[in-house]
Amino acid sequence: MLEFQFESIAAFVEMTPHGVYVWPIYGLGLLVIGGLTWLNARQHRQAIRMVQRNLEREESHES
Amino acid sequence: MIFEPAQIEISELGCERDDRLLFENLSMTLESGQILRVAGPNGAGKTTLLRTIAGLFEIQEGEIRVNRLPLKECLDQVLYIGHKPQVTRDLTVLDNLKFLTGADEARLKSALGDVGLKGYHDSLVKELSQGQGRRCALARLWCVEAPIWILDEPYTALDVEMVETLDAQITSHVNAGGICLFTTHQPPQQLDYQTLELGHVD
Amino acid sequence: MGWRWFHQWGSPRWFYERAGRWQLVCGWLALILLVAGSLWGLGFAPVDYQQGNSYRIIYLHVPVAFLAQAMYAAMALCAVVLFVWKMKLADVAMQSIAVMGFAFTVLSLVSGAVWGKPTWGTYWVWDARLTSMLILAFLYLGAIGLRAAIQDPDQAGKACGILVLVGVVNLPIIKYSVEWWNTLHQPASLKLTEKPAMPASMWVPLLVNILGYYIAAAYLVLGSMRAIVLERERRATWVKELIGRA
Amino acid sequence: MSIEKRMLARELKLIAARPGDIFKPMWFLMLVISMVPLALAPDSDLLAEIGSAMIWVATLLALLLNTEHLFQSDFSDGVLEQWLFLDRPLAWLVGLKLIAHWLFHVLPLILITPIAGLMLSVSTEVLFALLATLFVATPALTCFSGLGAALTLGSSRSGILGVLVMMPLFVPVVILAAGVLIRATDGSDTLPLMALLGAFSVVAATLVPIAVSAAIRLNIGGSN
Repeated sequence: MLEFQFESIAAFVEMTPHGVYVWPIYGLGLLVIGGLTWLNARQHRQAIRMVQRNLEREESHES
Repeated sequence: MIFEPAQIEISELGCERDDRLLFENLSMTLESGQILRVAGPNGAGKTTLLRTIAGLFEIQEGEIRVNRLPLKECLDQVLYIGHKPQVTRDLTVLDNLKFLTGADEARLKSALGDVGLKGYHDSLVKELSQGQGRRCALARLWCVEAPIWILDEPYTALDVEMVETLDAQITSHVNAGGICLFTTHQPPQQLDYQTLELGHVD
Repeated sequence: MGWRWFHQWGSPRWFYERAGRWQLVCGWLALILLVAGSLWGLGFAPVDYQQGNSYRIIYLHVPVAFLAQAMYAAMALCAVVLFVWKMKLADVAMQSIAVMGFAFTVLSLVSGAVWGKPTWGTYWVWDARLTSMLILAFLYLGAIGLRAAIQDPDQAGKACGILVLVGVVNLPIIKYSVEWWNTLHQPASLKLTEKPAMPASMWVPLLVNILGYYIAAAYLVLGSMRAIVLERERRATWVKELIGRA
Repeated sequence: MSIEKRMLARELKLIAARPGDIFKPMWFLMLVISMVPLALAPDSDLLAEIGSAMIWVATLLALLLNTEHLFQSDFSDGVLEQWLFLDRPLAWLVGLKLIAHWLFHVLPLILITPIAGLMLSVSTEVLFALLATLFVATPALTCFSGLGAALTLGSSRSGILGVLVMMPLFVPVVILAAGVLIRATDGSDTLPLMALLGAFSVVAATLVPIAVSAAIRLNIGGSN
């Protein structure tokens, strides 16, 4: 069942004649999932920074 | 006319807007014959409280019962006048009131006379001045039979004479067994009211 | 105050702390499954005798298309929870799922189109599935746009909830009508039908990837929900304590 | 006077006060229809073939155009919130408003489509089918676009968002109507599809006002 279907890595990449279609799609999938992960992380960082700024402001008010 | 004895029971009402706590654990009972002025600085939640009691805002916490029934079932007993004009500019004074009150023409015309808009019934609201528009909205107080009045800033844009007329109407309403809640920035001279101060919750 | 207490799911703090761990688990699990499933599908699954290697796109396309539809249903479920139990976390979930669901819908549209090129010789046909997927993308966009247009987050959430509920009732009607329309207009030869008999060596990696993408979606939604919870609760004491300590 | 009569009377008076509200969508419809031969070709066979579909789409757009602000002025005047104190369920009042809107604003639009049909050389049989589909389908379309209008009430920068949000939901209606028109062109039986379209319209007209009233209540709860 687990037998590599291509003769070489080059043939795997080429995937004649459909490599041009297959690989970019997987690249795009990676890009979407990676991009969303990055966006989430950024939003999270921004939220933390916002809370920190608020805390600093409150401290400077109290002192 | 005389109203059946009415009662508004507010228990542990709480409200938060835009992450700000406006009021919390607000409990009180209003009975027939009572006038309550809701006071407090701008942004203290006066309008929010009135609109909550009028059933326009969903209650966030607590409960409001009118004559022991949930507020939602008693909205036809409420007359609410808010900041917005509550009249349609492209309709005549009479058509506006007809739609909102369902009262007959004779009664509406006499109400218009009471608020000093005699002879204006055929005018379009957009032809009236701001004060006259306000009077048109207030004319409903003379032709609707709802025991509970909730008036948000009713004195805005009124002249001294109209203020007196309004005070007299509110007094006769509560004497007939009604309840009146209102907000205002200038405390009225001729009313016998209690005050609820908002804006001290922390 | 503000968040109505409704067992643990009503507590944003509880969610925020737990979700961090879940997210980590989901992330790694998804990574392993997706790398395994994709490599398996790309390199080890046998070549399709009709479509050649281009069929290998299904290892991405099919899971993503499943997800695109499932996530709309999940969003509707969140809307029900929001209206019935007034649980604000459901609204946060709705907001996250809308964005992720849209992304997956676009991904499935694009992968479908690219698959279509070698298979049918054209990027786009008005096939029933493609068309209803396109409509689904518009429905997601509506949910995102409506939320963006309303300032107050609570109100935006409820408006979105109404829209999503109306949408989910309509979705099957839209699907059936599009299918019917398609048979009305299109010669059947262009219909996209999977061959029913797929050997295990082809569908096992597909199953792995379906699971992988579902878990990846959970990972993404959890991550985005955590960020939104933090943002919305920024004035709450627990947030200040948590971040002040760090 | 009952609340129902008051609603209808008010709507009629508003139309008398702002007659432009009725004519602008018709104007729009005729303009769009005039653009078709200009963009395509003045070939009457070609026009006849696509004419009914063009008219359908143009009517749909015109309908959206005049439903977009269905509740806006009543909402900003504060009249809409007074509906809550009327002795009827809000969904019922919303339904009345939608019926009045359909009668006074959508029906006139349908009634001028035959002129558009003549301009695009649509055959008489297809023209009748077109009128019938519009007649049956527009209640559903009015309800849905009313929902779009209600959902975006509270947002000041919504633009045509209400339209964008609701358009995908029109898909089944458009498809069924197109099916009727195709069958009418073939000369085959259109009745089953018309019945389906009618059923969709009836169900939408019954259920959507509930969603609209929820949306209105929501927006009233958000404004001061």
